[in-house]
Amino acid sequence: MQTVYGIVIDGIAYGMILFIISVGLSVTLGLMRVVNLAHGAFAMVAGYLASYAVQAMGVPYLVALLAVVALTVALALPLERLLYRRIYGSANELAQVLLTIGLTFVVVASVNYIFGPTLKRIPLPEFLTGTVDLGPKEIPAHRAFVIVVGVAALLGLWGLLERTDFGIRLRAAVENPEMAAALGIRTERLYAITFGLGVGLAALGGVLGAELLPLEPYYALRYIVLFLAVVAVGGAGSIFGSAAAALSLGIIDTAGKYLYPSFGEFFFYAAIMIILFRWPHGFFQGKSA
Amino acid sequence: MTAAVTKAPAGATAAAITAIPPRPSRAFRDAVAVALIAGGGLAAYWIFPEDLGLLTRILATCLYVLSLDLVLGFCGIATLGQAALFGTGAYAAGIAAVHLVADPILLLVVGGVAGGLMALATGALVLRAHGLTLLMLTIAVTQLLQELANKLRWLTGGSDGLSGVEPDPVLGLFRFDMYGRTSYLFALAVLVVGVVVAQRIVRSPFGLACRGVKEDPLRVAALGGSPRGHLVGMYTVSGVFAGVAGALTAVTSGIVGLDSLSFTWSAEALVMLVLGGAGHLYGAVVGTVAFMGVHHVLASTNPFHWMLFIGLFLMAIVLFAPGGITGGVARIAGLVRRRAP
Amino acid sequence: MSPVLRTALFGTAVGLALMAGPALAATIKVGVIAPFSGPFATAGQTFKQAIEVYQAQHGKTVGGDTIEFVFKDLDQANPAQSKALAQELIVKEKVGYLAGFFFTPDALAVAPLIDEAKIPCVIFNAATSAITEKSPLYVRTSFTLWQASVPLADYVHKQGVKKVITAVSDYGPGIDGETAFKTTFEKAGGQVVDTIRMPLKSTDFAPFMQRIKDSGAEAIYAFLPAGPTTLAFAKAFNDTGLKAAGIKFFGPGDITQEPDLPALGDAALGIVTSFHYSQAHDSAMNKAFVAKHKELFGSTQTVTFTSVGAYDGTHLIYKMVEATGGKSDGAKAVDAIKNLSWESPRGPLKLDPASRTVIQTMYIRETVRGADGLINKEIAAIPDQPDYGYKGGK
Amino acid sequence: MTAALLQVERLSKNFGGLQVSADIDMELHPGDRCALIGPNGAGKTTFVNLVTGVLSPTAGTVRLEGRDITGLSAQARVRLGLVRSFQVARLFRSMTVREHLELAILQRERRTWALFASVGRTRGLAGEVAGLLATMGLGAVADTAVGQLAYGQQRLLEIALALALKPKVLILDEPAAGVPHSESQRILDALDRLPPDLAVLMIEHDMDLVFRFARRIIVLAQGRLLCSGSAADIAADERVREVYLGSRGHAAHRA
Repeated sequence: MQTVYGIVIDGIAYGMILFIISVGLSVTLGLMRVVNLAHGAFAMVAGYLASYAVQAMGVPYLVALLAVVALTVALALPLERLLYRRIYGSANELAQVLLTIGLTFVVVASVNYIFGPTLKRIPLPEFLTGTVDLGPKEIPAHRAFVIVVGVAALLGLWGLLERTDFGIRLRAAVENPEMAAALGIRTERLYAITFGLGVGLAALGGVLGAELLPLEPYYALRYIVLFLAVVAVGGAGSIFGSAAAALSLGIIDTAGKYLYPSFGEFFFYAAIMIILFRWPHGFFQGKSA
Repeated sequence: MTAAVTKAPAGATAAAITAIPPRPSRAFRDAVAVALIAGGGLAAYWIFPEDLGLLTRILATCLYVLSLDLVLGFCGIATLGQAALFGTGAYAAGIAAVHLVADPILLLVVGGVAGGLMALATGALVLRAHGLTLLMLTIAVTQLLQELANKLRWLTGGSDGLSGVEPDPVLGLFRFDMYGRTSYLFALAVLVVGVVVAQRIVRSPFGLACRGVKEDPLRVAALGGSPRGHLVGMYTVSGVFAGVAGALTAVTSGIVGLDSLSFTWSAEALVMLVLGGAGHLYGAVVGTVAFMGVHHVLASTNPFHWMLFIGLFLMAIVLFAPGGITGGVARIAGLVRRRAP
Repeated sequence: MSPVLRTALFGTAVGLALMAGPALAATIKVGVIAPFSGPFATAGQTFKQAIEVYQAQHGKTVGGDTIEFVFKDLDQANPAQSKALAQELIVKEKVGYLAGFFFTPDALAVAPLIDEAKIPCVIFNAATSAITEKSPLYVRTSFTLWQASVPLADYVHKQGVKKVITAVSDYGPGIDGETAFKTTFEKAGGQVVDTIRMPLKSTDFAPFMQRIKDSGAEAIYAFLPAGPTTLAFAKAFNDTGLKAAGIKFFGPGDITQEPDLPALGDAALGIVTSFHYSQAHDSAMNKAFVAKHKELFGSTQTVTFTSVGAYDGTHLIYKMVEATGGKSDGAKAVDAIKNLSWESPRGPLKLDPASRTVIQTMYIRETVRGADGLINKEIAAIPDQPDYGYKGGK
Repeated sequence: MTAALLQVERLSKNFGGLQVSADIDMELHPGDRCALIGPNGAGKTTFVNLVTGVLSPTAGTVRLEGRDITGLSAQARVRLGLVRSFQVARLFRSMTVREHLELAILQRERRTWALFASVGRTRGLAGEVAGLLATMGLGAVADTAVGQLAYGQQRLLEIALALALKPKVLILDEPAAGVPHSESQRILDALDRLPPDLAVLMIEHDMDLVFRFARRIIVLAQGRLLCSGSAADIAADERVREVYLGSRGHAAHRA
């Protein structure tokens, strides 16, 4: 029983990291119809920036976390203007894939040039090291923190997209851009803000997840499949879908590794196949947020 | 309906269209392309006698990328799982070479059959999906096969790679040696045959139907055809090609590694194809030669220089030359032709 | 042919030969395949630096022949690419020796090539026992997992530990380490309660930690290839409270290799490893080696076991060139060094004529805080350890 | 009277609670030239979709040559000779006119699985294509990609494609939709050259075309069969006038 509990807690922590990073991808893919393979690159850049800020400049962890998220968004917005804006729309899928893979390669090469090929860490502050007692199991404080932030991100996003004027306008712009424009909604700005939101989430996940998805230059390529898997299983554009997908995949992966370690990611991908056969459009496509 | 009227091109009359000078026939252009590939291949043999190892890999990769063009360029199936078919062929041929047969041509057959069967089995399952779901399913198939190959260490060598692939001389005459002369010429012959067969298939009634499916599957259904049947059919054909390419790599290199079943290898095929231009077979060859050639030069100094270059290049292709290299060349040629009186 | 003509021709030939002579005999190339980019780039860097240190100490020529090293980058375990690079080195660069090889699969892949080309291959690192069985032309100056794990298992047992769990990366060396440890430990009377094989590309180690915790073992034997993954593993061991729970941590020294120690930080404290080299090893030769390294590269942060593997490997290549007088004769070259004994920065070395792997002293070390940060402090030395795993440990 | 080729009996379709087709009966005989008209929302498209198998009916049957085909897929119906053309030209933009016809003929002959045959050398193909091109007046643009064709020509090709399948029953869904009035004569000419024993059902808004083409007219309103009869009968029918006026005089004559 304690073991099951342990697996579930570890799986949820892992799933939350997947969720925080992937939900940004889900939002841009579902709402803006952009297959953004450079999503992982934004998470990685944020991780490296945080690592530099904390290690070399001595910035406190939480300050660095917030500053880096803002900085990454600031770096990404010009790219939205220069590159992404040209490839919006579902007719451009192949172009989107290639452009964003190209961008990823450039980021990987640049990060390697600037920060070197070795693994980088983001030292954790005192209060995030050590363990937290959660009933039958002690879990690392850092993982508990991740779970809390993940839940906050989930609720915050839901509130933003379902309960605010911004969310309503965004939906309108997605459903019918011309109509939205005619109603005086500035779709370009909406898209830029949404893109920024996606990047910000990637950045948040990149920094928080550095302990589970270690920072190295190939990060951007290595984990993008993972993030795409979450989006596909959850259903593009669905926040709760992404959460459900990330958590279930996180738990399945953790359980598989616990029970049959040498099978590696076999169960992870087997689960994806089975789920996608059952729900070809993901858990929550077209429903709710 | 009134909207449709405005969409109709105004003034495009039949007379204006027939004024374009007749182009050389398809059969003629196909023959020229085959001659160019064979001639270029032989020329490379004399010009770079010390690089035959690399050149052999390029030829086998050409065949692999060609197999992707068959599904992506002629059927419109966006897949990131081509390595699953390539790797299946490579491992099947490798395992057969270690335990059963040593004749290189027979090994290619083994690889082709294995790749085709894998494509048929997985294609029937995954080709119901589209878009991101299809991409994810093809990725998942590849990852599962890779985990399986890693797990079956006793059969596949796991992460150590499957070594001990030592094929007999080709036709009992030409031994595979370290200098790669036999390997190279063998690979060139296989590629040329592969291109000819691929041409034949895309110009066949089957190929025509697949092009129809690519553009509008529902319209094909309205003609009484079965779009999904053709998709699975072409996927299987592509599996045969990818399997032969894998077997060719196994036979000429003497080793099969887990990387032949990797996501990266699938993605690289896509990049090479789009670089060259999808949908007319030659783009696959041009793209592969360009990609691997430049990769060899740049990556030997520092792989990250290579990544920077290819990254910028890909972005430039998307933004400025959507047809890939061959598309770009054709467009320039078109401009020149139009300028000439 | 007239005598005059014959003399003239002969004279020309001799003249040409004399002119060409020094150029022909002058350069012997050694092809080094190792990771110089990517996550394991540090390993390639240590190889290259150690070679330069050796050349700085011993010159670049042997008996009039210049030794030139050609480096090829192979960023990860990729046997097919390894073979392709080796082929290029042999055919195009015309190297007389192959060397390097961080990963086992990469080393295994070149066996048919070195047999066909008849050139020796000196392995600087790859540590699976079976490699040297594949060709008589392999020579290894690193260590094998058997070599490190057998004495460690004895040591762990002598410490009074009864129940151990093993956790290794799921590939050649990991399986070697697991087998070696399990066999030896159980023969000594201990119990291996569970064996975990972790996929090479694992990044999240929490599930394995849970399994370790559930197994009820008093200690863990762990092996992962030196580099990013070991870091994550050791950190997970701490973060999940296993260290606090009093579970002892043993393993081959890859886990606490010197370049990783600063990043590991306090997580490394108390880990006990068995290994053939520690930068802190106390000998004149090691001090000279480390000093020269500092002189050339300004820092000693990267001096580690891969450094001495390359350093001693270079030594063997020099000896083989010397024995063959610069001629290409792989079999003769390997024969000439089969019984060689020499002094290395890590201690006395001797090549085992059967396995062609060095017989060496294994040191049991504990990671402690030294004057300038963390060091691997030698707490016991077990001399003359052969490769127990050669031919399946028979 | 010949036996009916196509028989539709009490065909009904509900979407949720909404009945969009109700108890429609209809018969087509060889050589029929029949038009189906009705105001927007009368359920014409639904009816076509039910007959061709795109939708499955809630109740009722469809028979082709006496055989019940209600449960068959759209593809199977096409293979049996029940063919439709599309309201908005659905063509393969990068393929030439000739390739379209070749594909349709090969499809009809079930030869699209020939992997190694050559399209150019398939026996009888070129001749049949030439015949269709001539019938539809598309010979001059045979080797032009359809993306470059004038819209009227695309409509002609749409009909040619349907003919290439050698149908027994042909359903033309607004064959002149979107075609400028000046060009609709060409369409009518082409329709005049249709095989005489073919049963044709045309759905059309352009009343000029309907009255010149059809020998029998069926009127649908609110998912029900309102009436049917000759052109003259329908023109004189009060109820027809009413439903059209009732829908705010929906343009009976649209250009």
